[in-house]
Amino acid sequence: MALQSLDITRRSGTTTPSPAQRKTMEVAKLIDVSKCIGCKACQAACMEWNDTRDKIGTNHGVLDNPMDLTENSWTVMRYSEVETSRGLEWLIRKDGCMHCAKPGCLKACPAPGAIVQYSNGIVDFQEENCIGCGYCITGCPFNIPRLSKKDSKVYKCTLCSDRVAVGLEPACAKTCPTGAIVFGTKEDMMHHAQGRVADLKSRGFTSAGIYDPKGVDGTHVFYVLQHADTPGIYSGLPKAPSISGMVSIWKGVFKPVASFALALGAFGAFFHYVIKGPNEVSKENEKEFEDEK
Amino acid sequence: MTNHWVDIKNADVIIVMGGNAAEAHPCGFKWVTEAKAHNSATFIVIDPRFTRSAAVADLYCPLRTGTDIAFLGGVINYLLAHNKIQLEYVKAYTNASFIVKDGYKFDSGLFSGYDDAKRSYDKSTWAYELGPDGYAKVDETMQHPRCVLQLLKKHYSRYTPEAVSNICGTPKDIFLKVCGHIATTSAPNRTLTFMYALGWTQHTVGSQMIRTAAMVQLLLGNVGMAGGGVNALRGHSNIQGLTDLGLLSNLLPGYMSLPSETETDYKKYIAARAFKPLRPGQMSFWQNYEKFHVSLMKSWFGDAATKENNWCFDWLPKLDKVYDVLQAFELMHQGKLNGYFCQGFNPLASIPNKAKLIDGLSKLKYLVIIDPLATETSCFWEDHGEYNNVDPSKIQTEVFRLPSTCFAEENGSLTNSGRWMQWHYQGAPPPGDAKPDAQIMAGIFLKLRDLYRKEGGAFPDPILNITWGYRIPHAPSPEELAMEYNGKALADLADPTDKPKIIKKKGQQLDTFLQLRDDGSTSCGCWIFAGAWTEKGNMMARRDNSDPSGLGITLKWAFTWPANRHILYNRASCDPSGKPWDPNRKVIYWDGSKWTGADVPDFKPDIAPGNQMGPFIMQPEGVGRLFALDKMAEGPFPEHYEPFETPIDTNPLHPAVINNPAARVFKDDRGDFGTSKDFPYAATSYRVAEHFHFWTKHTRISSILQPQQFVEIGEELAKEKGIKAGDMVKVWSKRGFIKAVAVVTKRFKPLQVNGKTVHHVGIPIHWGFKGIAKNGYLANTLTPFVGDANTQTPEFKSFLVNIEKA
Amino acid sequence: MQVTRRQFFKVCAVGIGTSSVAALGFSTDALADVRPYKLAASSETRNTCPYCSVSCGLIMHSLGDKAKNAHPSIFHIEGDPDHPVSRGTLCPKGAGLVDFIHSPNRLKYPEYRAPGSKEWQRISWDEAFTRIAQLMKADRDKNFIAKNSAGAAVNRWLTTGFLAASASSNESGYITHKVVRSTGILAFDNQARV
Amino acid sequence: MKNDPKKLLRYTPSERANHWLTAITFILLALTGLPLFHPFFYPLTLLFGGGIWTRIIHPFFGILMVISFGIMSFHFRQLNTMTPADWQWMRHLRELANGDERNMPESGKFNGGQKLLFRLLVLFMALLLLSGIVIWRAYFSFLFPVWVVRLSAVVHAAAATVIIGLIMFHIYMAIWMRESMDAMLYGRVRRAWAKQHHSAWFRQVISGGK
Repeated sequence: MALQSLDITRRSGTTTPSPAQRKTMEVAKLIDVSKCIGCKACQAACMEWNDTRDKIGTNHGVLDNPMDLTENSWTVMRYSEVETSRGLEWLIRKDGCMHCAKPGCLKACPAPGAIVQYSNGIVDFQEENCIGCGYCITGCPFNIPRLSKKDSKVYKCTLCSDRVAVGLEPACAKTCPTGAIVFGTKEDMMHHAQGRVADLKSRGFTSAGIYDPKGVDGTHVFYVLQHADTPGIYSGLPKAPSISGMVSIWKGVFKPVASFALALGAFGAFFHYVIKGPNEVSKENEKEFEDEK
Repeated sequence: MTNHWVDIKNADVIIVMGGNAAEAHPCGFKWVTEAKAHNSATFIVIDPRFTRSAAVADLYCPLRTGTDIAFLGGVINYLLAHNKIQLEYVKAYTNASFIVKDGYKFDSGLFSGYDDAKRSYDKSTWAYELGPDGYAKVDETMQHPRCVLQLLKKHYSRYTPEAVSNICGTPKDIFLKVCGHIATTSAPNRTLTFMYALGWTQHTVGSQMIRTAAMVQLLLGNVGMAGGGVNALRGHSNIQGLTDLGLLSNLLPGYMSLPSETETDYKKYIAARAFKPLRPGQMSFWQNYEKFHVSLMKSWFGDAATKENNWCFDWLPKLDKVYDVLQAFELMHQGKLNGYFCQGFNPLASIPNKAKLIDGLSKLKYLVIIDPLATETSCFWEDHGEYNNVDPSKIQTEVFRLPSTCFAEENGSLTNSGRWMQWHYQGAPPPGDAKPDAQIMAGIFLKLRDLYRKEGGAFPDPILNITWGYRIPHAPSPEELAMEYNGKALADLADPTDKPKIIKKKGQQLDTFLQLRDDGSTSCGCWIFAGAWTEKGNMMARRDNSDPSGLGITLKWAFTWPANRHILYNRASCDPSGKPWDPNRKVIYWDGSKWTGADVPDFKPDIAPGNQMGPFIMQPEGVGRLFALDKMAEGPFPEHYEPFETPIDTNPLHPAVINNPAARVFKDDRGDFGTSKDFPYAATSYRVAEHFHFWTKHTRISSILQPQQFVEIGEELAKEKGIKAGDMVKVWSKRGFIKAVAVVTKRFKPLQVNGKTVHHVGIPIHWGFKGIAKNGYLANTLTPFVGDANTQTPEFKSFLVNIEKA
Repeated sequence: MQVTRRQFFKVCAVGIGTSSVAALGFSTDALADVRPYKLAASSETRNTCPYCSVSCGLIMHSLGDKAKNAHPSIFHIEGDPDHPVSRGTLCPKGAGLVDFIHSPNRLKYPEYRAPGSKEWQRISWDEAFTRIAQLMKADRDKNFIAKNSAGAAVNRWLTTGFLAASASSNESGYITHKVVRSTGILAFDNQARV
Repeated sequence: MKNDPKKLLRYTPSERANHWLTAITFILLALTGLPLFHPFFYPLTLLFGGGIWTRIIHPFFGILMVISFGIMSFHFRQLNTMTPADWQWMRHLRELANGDERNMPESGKFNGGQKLLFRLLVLFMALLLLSGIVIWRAYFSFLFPVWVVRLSAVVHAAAATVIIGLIMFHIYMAIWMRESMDAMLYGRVRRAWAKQHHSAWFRQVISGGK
């Protein structure tokens, strides 16, 4: 039986608190899109470290490949050619799990412990507890988790929880040739990001900024964008992501309300029976059909 | 590289041109992003295509493929016209003030001395005017009409911004913006670095493109400076080392050269290479040529090399011409080559005009492949349908395929672009029966030597006498070989300045090439590598990465040739009085008694400032050459010539001389060149970030990341041709066709050139008919069989194609 | 009828009971666990990336501790953080190097293709070396040029050529040059040009 | 005697089988669905071999139930049209709840409450089916945009809650109204019961109609 190896902030499918007395350092991975050359080293390192291999596909008329996240590709580069006032810009965004502080996947997950959030901020899937319902996909504001056809488990970036647990940086951050991906404490990364934004502003990117969406209480993978006012131009990065209202109702208020209502109904019936008694055939009718008894 | 990878972080302006470092050298490219982030550097990409390097550039500047000389010539014109040169540097450290011989001329595209029949120049007028003392004449005022600066001004005055824009298709305002950025580095405390690769070399004027950049750097005073220089980003992990070791038709190790058949006299052979100073007080380091040469011959032939037999001079083959790879395949094509070896080289994919190559290989009697992978060349005789349509039963070539180890399975050193020789170690045994290259060479050689011993035969002497003292003769160890090329004392060596003192005992490893002798008392397999394995052990395996100056100079990491020097010509980083031009980049300095500093001085350590010795110690005149003398095949000043397949059918500068008059071109191949009438689009071939040449199509991860062959075209051309992204298209040149998926992009824009709209077609090279990625066509089906005049490098970067939906 | 009703209640009770028992017996899985760190005791070997000339530092991790009976096989490669140029980074090609080592297209045995044949046949190293040496010698003895038309000693062999590697070590390159030049070959080149 | 011929045939064997198939699948659906809805119920998955099996079989039970319920509702569709008399009947619910049936208007084979329940069940079954297909991740979810899936998840949970409530009511009524269960268990009811609760139907049967 495996042991608890990290301290836990949240655990899916669990209504009681998880052991969370110890507070580890909050970590974060910063992706500086303005430094990204789209070389896909992160994709390669991710596959290599995690021992996943996607299928060898085909070219679809773009440089993106694999075309989308899969159970084997936990990160992909998304390329968009955008004409701005500065001329042509090639905006290349590394897509993958954002490790939200308030994870929609975890909220939606019904299986106890299939998704956990460690106190260092990593949101990790525990495939052995995963039941394959795919609710996390419904719950994720960034469309990240992917269900494997082979084993009906969902997979996504672990932020190399196995490496971080022993004090190392994630494989993608280590390998990134240009330093577009950096890793450290969330505080340090925020400081680094602010420096980058200042540099970008000095180079005329007046709307450069940090993408650390408040709708999910911030993320542990966050971006520096040259055009933070229009995240949508980065291959559809959502402008103000948050856990969908639907998901909040479904896995939030509705859960206790519905359970309570049903319980109330059951109790109501019981008390009705006790107070009013059963509805039996009347004496007159019994008399009329005495032969039946 | 004159400088090295980490040094790029010191630059103020970085230009990637004739290369695409972000894709081909991503980890070296990090020093560009570092310079941007920590040195406020401006980063400019000049390329026909908006590359992944351009994705992070401050300024992207388009130009038509093959027009880099026009562009950089325009830059030279701009710098001279706006007086944005580092005048003091130019005066003291270049040949700007030297007076050129009367008779030198440039007219309508040709320099003086051209011989149309031979397609080459008589270069006798491309020389300095010498004084009675044998030294070159100079005019310190640089006003003499025949001084280099004035000739330079005159030559490039034609390269106006309008002319540049007309030839290159670069919008004039962007060109001027680039010039403005470049001009800022004429200040002594600002540097520019050029990063280039095969985007410059693979043209019929490739060497001259590089020279033009070097001239710009000399004018700006950026050579020898930290964050400056002209930096070749070599393509393969040890192509630097293999070049250093001289594995080329006409070279010997350490940039020494083989004698030609007219040089059968040993003394004359040496004299022609041991350049005497052209100015007083110059080091002219090649004066030591004989020491290096004799030590090499002692290393190869041991006791058989004696003073009496001129150190086996006769045993060296003599050249009648250069047998570069284009020449070799031409001979093959003519049926004049019987045997061919390919060691870790896949020429069927790497040499132009695949049809000609298949024809040549089919005429061989035997072909020996030494490779870790199943290459296309080894399988040239296999029928792979549309990708390789041949009939094996008609191919009579015997083919041997010998499995070699890969990097992970052997010890040894590789030399990177920055000339760092780094040692690596075996991590696992090779698969199956694979052997290291050295053992395969030993295996073949020992059998051959046995046969000559037993049977005799044609001139067996060099084969029988080659030194082979390896502990296990059939398995020479990398360590033994490294010690051999480093060199050792064959007798006790006395200190030349302090005679009785012995600096090296017989048998000891040498510390530096300065210890080499021309009397046969030292051996050294490659003089520039001396110092790599000394009595202290393997210097290439050193792992102290400390960088005391903060300039990225890590002298205790591995071994950097020459003499562990990181920045070449670093004497030029100080002014003539010995003070660094920029106090913040103190690479070396004069401390009152000697040269010292963060780097190993590229200078005689005890020559005080004010002495006449110039910083370019390899040159007989001690200064950098704006005027190349007779060193280049097509002229002392780079001139814009069109690619052999040009989309505009003319040269706007001189319509009578369209392309390089001295380029490597064979008669038969001229018929295979297309014109813009049938092939209207300018094509260029290149690598992409996900793949390495033709290797990674054999590896799963790389094949996943970019699985299938594609070509890139701009949206405008796609619209014209009715091609949508993802369509299969056929691209063909006069030499053949390929089919690939179309990537339609905004990153290729049509250019207005000489009154004509020119579209580019981009052709990544990585696919073939062997591998685990999707099979594809070898891109060299399309490319023309024509090469640079100096290096014979094929023109892969500029040719003509047509395209349509398949 | 009363019985029926009682039975019905019984069924309900059993149902609730069963589920409660299930609840009580609900196994306590680990709260959470990360994948075990796979490099904990692997053997490390320093190497250099064989692709481009940046020459990034590598750390190769192999199976086993290099004991006599443990056969090493490299299962993971990552950047060497001490390397002054690469500082631990690797590009997409370098990051996938482990798949190069284990490529299904690695050659394992010497092979021979006879003239006109459609297939490879496996041969021994000794057969390969012997046959190649014989072919070389036959060609060299027949076509070696000792003197040119002007009578000068040129000692060259022009009918066999050699293309050298671009990624083999300096040591391999050195011995290759030494051997090739001793035979008089001039059609000698490497990938520097292309 | 359970099958006293004097008793009236209320449900044929196939009708009963159909009902109980629906009922059993419904229970199984509730037991497999609730654990996916609220962690409180998650231990119920152990009845089905764990969470994964629970997730796998739930939608297949759903299909079975929909088929079974579909046949049943098609079969009873004409008996479940609301008439003015049924609406009249509905107005006396309070009296009925207090056990006072004296003033209840006559009802046929099914009373107004049963008919209304039937209609609600049809409605919510349809919602469950449609939303269930959308959130059936293994085969269908990828065909829909995420907002549809999210909406469906809410609809499915809500419809399930409602329908569980309705069925709890249905079961309670069967228990509360003594002898009702016999009809569905054994097929026949006493005439006295029939006359009391479904007098119109009673007369119809006695008079020889079916």
